[in-house]
Amino acid sequence: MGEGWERVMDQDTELYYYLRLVREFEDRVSKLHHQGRIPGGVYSGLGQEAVVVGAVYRLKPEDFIFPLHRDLGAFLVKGVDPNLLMAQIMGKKTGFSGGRDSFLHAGVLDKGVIGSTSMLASSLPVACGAALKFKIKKEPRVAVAFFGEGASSRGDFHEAANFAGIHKLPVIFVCENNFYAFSTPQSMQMAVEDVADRAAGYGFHGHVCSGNDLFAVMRAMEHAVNQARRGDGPELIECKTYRYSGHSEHDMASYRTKEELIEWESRDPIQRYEFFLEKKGYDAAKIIAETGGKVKAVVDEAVKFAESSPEPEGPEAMTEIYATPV
Amino acid sequence: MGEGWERVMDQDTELYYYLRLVREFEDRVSKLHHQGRIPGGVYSGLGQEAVVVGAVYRLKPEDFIFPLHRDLGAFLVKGVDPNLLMAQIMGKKTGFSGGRDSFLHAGVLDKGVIGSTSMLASSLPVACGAALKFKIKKEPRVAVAFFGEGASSRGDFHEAANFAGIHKLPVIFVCENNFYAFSTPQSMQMAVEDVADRAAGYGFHGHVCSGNDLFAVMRAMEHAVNQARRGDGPELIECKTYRYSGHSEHDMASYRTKEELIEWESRDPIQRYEFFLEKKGYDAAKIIAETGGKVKAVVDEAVKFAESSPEPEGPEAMTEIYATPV
Amino acid sequence: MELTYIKAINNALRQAMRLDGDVVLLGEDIAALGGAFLATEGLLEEFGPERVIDTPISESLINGAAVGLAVAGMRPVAEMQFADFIACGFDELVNMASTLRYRHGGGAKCPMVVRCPSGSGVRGGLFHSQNPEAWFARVPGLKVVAPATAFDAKGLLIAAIQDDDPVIYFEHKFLYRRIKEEVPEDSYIVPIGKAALRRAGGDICFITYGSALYLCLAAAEELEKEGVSSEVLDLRTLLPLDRRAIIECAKKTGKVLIVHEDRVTGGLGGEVSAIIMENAFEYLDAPVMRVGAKDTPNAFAGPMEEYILPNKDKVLAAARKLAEY
Amino acid sequence: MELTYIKAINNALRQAMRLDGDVVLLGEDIAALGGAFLATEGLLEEFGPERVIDTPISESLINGAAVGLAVAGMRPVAEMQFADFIACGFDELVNMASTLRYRHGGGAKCPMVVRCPSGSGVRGGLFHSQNPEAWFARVPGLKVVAPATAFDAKGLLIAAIQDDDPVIYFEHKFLYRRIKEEVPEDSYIVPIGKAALRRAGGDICFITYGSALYLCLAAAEELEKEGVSSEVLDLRTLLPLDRRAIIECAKKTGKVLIVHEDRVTGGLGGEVSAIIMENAFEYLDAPVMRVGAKDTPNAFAGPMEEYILPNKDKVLAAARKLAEY
Ligand SMILES: Cc1ncc(C[n+]2csc(CCOP(=O)(O)OP(=O)(O)O)c2C)c(N)n1
Ligand SMILES: Cc1ncc(C[n+]2csc(CCOP(=O)(O)OP(=O)(O)O)c2C)c(N)n1
Ligand SMILES: [Mg+2]
Ligand SMILES: [Mg+2]
Repeated sequence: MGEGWERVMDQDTELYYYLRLVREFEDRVSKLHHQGRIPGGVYSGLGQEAVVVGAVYRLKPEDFIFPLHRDLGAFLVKGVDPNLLMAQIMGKKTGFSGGRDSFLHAGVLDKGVIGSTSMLASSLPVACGAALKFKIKKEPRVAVAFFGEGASSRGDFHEAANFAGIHKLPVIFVCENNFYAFSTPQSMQMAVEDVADRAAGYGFHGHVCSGNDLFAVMRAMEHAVNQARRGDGPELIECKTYRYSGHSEHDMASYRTKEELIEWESRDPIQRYEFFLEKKGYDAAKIIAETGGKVKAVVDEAVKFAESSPEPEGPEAMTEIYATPV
Repeated sequence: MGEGWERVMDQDTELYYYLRLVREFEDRVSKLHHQGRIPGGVYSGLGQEAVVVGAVYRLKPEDFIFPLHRDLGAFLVKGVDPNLLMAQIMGKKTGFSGGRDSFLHAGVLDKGVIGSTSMLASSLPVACGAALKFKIKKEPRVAVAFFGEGASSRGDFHEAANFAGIHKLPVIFVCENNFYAFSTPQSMQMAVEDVADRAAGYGFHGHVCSGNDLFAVMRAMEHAVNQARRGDGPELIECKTYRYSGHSEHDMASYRTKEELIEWESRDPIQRYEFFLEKKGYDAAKIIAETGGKVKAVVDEAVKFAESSPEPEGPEAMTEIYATPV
Repeated sequence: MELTYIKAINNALRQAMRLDGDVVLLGEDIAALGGAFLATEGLLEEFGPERVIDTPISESLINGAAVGLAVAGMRPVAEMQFADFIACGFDELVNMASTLRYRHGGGAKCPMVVRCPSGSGVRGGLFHSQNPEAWFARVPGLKVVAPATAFDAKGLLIAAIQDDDPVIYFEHKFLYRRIKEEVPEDSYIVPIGKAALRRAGGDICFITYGSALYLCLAAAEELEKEGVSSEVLDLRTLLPLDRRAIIECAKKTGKVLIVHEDRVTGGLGGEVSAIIMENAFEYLDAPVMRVGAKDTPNAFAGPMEEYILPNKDKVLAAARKLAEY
Repeated sequence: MELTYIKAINNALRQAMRLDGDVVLLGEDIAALGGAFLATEGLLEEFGPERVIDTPISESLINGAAVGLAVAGMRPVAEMQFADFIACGFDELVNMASTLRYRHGGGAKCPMVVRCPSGSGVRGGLFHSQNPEAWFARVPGLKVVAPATAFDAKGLLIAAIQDDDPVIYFEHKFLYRRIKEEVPEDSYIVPIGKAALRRAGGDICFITYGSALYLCLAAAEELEKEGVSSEVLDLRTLLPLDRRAIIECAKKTGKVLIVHEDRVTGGLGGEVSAIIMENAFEYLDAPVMRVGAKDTPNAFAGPMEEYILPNKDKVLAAARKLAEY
């Protein structure tokens, strides 16, 4: 989170904290959904934690992020209050949208989190607009837009990337390539292996990295963010990763093999990070246990807050449609 | 035009005939527009004749083409009756759309010419659909879609190219890069030099050639068409060319320099072809003179036909909205 | 056989594909998965990947390719995964498909269907609840249908597939598994352009379509007990409207309540009201009234969605007002 | 100073940009060229390329980037080169811009304007003649305006730019250089949401907007000679409608003729008619009638366009029928 964030832990343990927090939060959301305590659609990002943590961790509060449906973790790392996030997901009055929309379509402007619509990739042009503002006003800020390899098929990806290239906008396109879009495998989504290959056609660099390797994502982001802040334009970072769950909580994911899942589970980003802590000489067992307790407490608290929050009143649906109603 | 076309001339002179016919036709349309004898918008393709002649000449009658606003010549080379084309442009009852729409939005299905809308690049998905039909039905036909470098910025280009790549569709994307989209120079349209570079991101080949060199266009097309008919998928052919006139007949093109125009006029595709005829040992002067007479006669006749054709009746506007009105 | 609404759609697709080898399906996740709602379940297995085609996430491509397939001689049925996403493929429908025949002076046709799972009441929030039919029901060259029963779901879909014009087919998610009825096994057609009188009565008339039909039927039953006899007209086709049936209804009862789930402002109700105004003014004993969703996005939270959407009580309250007028 | 409609737009942009450094323009060919209709002529020279931004041919990007600029604190004014092309950037307006504030629970705003040169009567054919306002005038979260005079063109544009919500601004191509009037040099506002009574009278009332205003005014003058006194209400804002003014008009005259250039079916007239039905039924001496374009694409050929579009004679014929009712 960089400046403005109360740094109670050193970076190595803080990163671990976020990885675990995101996983705990995702996991809990899934469970609550299955128990009927969260309504609407839920899209688990379990297994993809290193992407959102790595992409957001070093951003500044004034930077903008544009998360999509599987980027719950991005909200948390950007400093959004877990209580409010859980309330948003439950459609409570205390959520960012006050119950007006579900799950992750809401945003929190003062944390630099801009909400999306469901229409995949439609937030990429919006991210370009924000980045254009940063450029016009000579502010050293960046806009970071997330999207899946499936969303990359939409025309909006193309129009946004093209525009970003022309104006060398301070925008970073983070593609979470988890090889499936709902049931559709990548081979039916595109005829190439790497979405990143498309960046060349827009006049900027496309970088491929392991999305299950936190350091790989962070290094790629560091390079891209510095370049963007310098005014040297956009970058596309493609993070190869995998979602452990189905597309949504309703999806049994029968279109993929158990072997494939196991292969990816053995590349788990959190376990990998735990090896790192160990190799670096930390008392890993202790950190793991302590962090586990901490994130559980945070998520317990969030659930408590959200569940005890009131539902919005029906007529509130008629408010905040306009900033200046006629 | 290949089979089905009455080949009254040998190929060398026939190609010359088409180049001249397109130029004469374009030229006349501009003149008639300035005289107020053609209403609506007119977009001259003067200077770009080698692209449409080269791209269409060897296609078969059953192949489909998808021309855009500057591709008047494509209609002629695909075998559309010049009289009817002129009537279409004048909005007469005898035009393909019977006066319903202007200029080049109309199509002639039995000649394999599918009309576009004004919305640039929106015909590329349609071309993919037609190509998909050819593939499903195992017909050795191709769909050839034209678009400018400006149109390549639209999302539809991306969605179409991506789909064509996945399914290895028999579609050929012919990009007429004339360096301007209305007043917008290529550098403000994209951050790359060649639109063709984008093809790699869709899993097929992008080829750049001189659009003022008829043989270069034909050779590129021959390769792409053969590949497509074999089932080996799409290709993007980018033809670098230049329009001599403004964007439309209303546009003085003050955004470009006289020097640039002269440079391109000195690369004139027709003069270049006349050198070829000479080098090959033809009696070029004779062919030039005879062809000039022929095309003038054809266009004179087209103008006569169109001008003597009736205007549609008002109430005809209410017909052909539906194939099966309720 | 007894079929749910969604199974009737599935059955219609199967029958149409069996009857005509030129019918092909395209959309996101429709092949192996059978679609997000299983509307195309089992069709890949029966007809193979050349006729049940998974597409990338490219709504404009889907709709545009359907036009291309159609003009080349096929009968494509495209699916929007949710009706809401039709906004991403809007141009290909309102400009390309709708004018294809017109631009070709009648020399080409565009027989295609776009299936759109639409509607609220399923806690879908802003972008999985929309009723976008009014955007299309004003575009000449398109036809728009919205079946409310399983029988119509099948018959209108087959009619749409066999029709030579582009048809936007709005199927209602709320009805998918909630209604079930006897549906003929064989292929049959419900004609495009014809409304259905679901109930005859003399005092007031409900004009409705889609899931709102059931609110009207429930209200009509309640009113019956109160001694008010009501008629319920299910429009079924939204473009072109069955003007004759609408006008007849209005003339007969003199009191019309239009009910749809779509928002009131800019919804189809305004058009229907104006048609009655222009053609049955002298017969009206009370103003034509409209009940529909409130003029706000389709909010997510339970109390909000309830507040926004029409329901039996809201319909009944308006109907009573009308009856007493 | 005396300004044409298009010069009034140009002047409004200039004044708004002078007053507020956060106002930026984006669109195709708007910088060096000054736009296809010269609406932005001279603005590049005065404000530089960082505030007058030429875009690629990417309508979705244009509208989406406007949202991004707005949420980041700017006041973008986007231009569609022709209103017809708005279909290519539809989703970013009806889904993204319209719900931005709502999705952020009021914690963000989206002050942006999309200028759309719209309208027929200029031999534009199917795709350079459209009146797409009704697509947007049903989307909560958007505001929609359509000025008919040079004075309003300026005042409504400045109001739209200063408004904190997304405003779709339909300017009529036919009026660009055909009307001219005294327009104040300084910045001023025509309030969004307020209709204007262009003429007062007691026998019948025209409700209209955009270029059709002039047909109504001409018809009203003619009727005057025939002893019929008529009122002309120019809506100016199409979402939200000035319901009070509409209802008042209807109550006062009892006879309303709605006139717009857009097609009748699914046009705004239906909504206006229904509002009157619901709120002034008892006052009506005749059915509210509608005159608009025929239900067909905007055909190109002269006799066709003439046949399709409303004109003074068609308006007059309907008005006489209404007056005699
Ligand atoms: C424009 C649009 N079309 C379809 C959908 C339905 N949909 C929601 S998520 C999804 C798959 C997305 O795949 P991808 O972009 O790879 O992201 P992932 O879910 O794999 O993280 C689809 C098809 C949508 N939300 N928006
Ligand atoms: C979607 C869309 N946006 C804008 C326009 C307006 N327009 C017509 S032609 C043109 C320039 C096209 O440039 P290019 O594609 O390079 O083709 P060229 O005219 O150079 O042949 C523009 C902006 C349009 N027709 N369609
Ligand atoms: Mg994916
Ligand atoms: Mg060009």
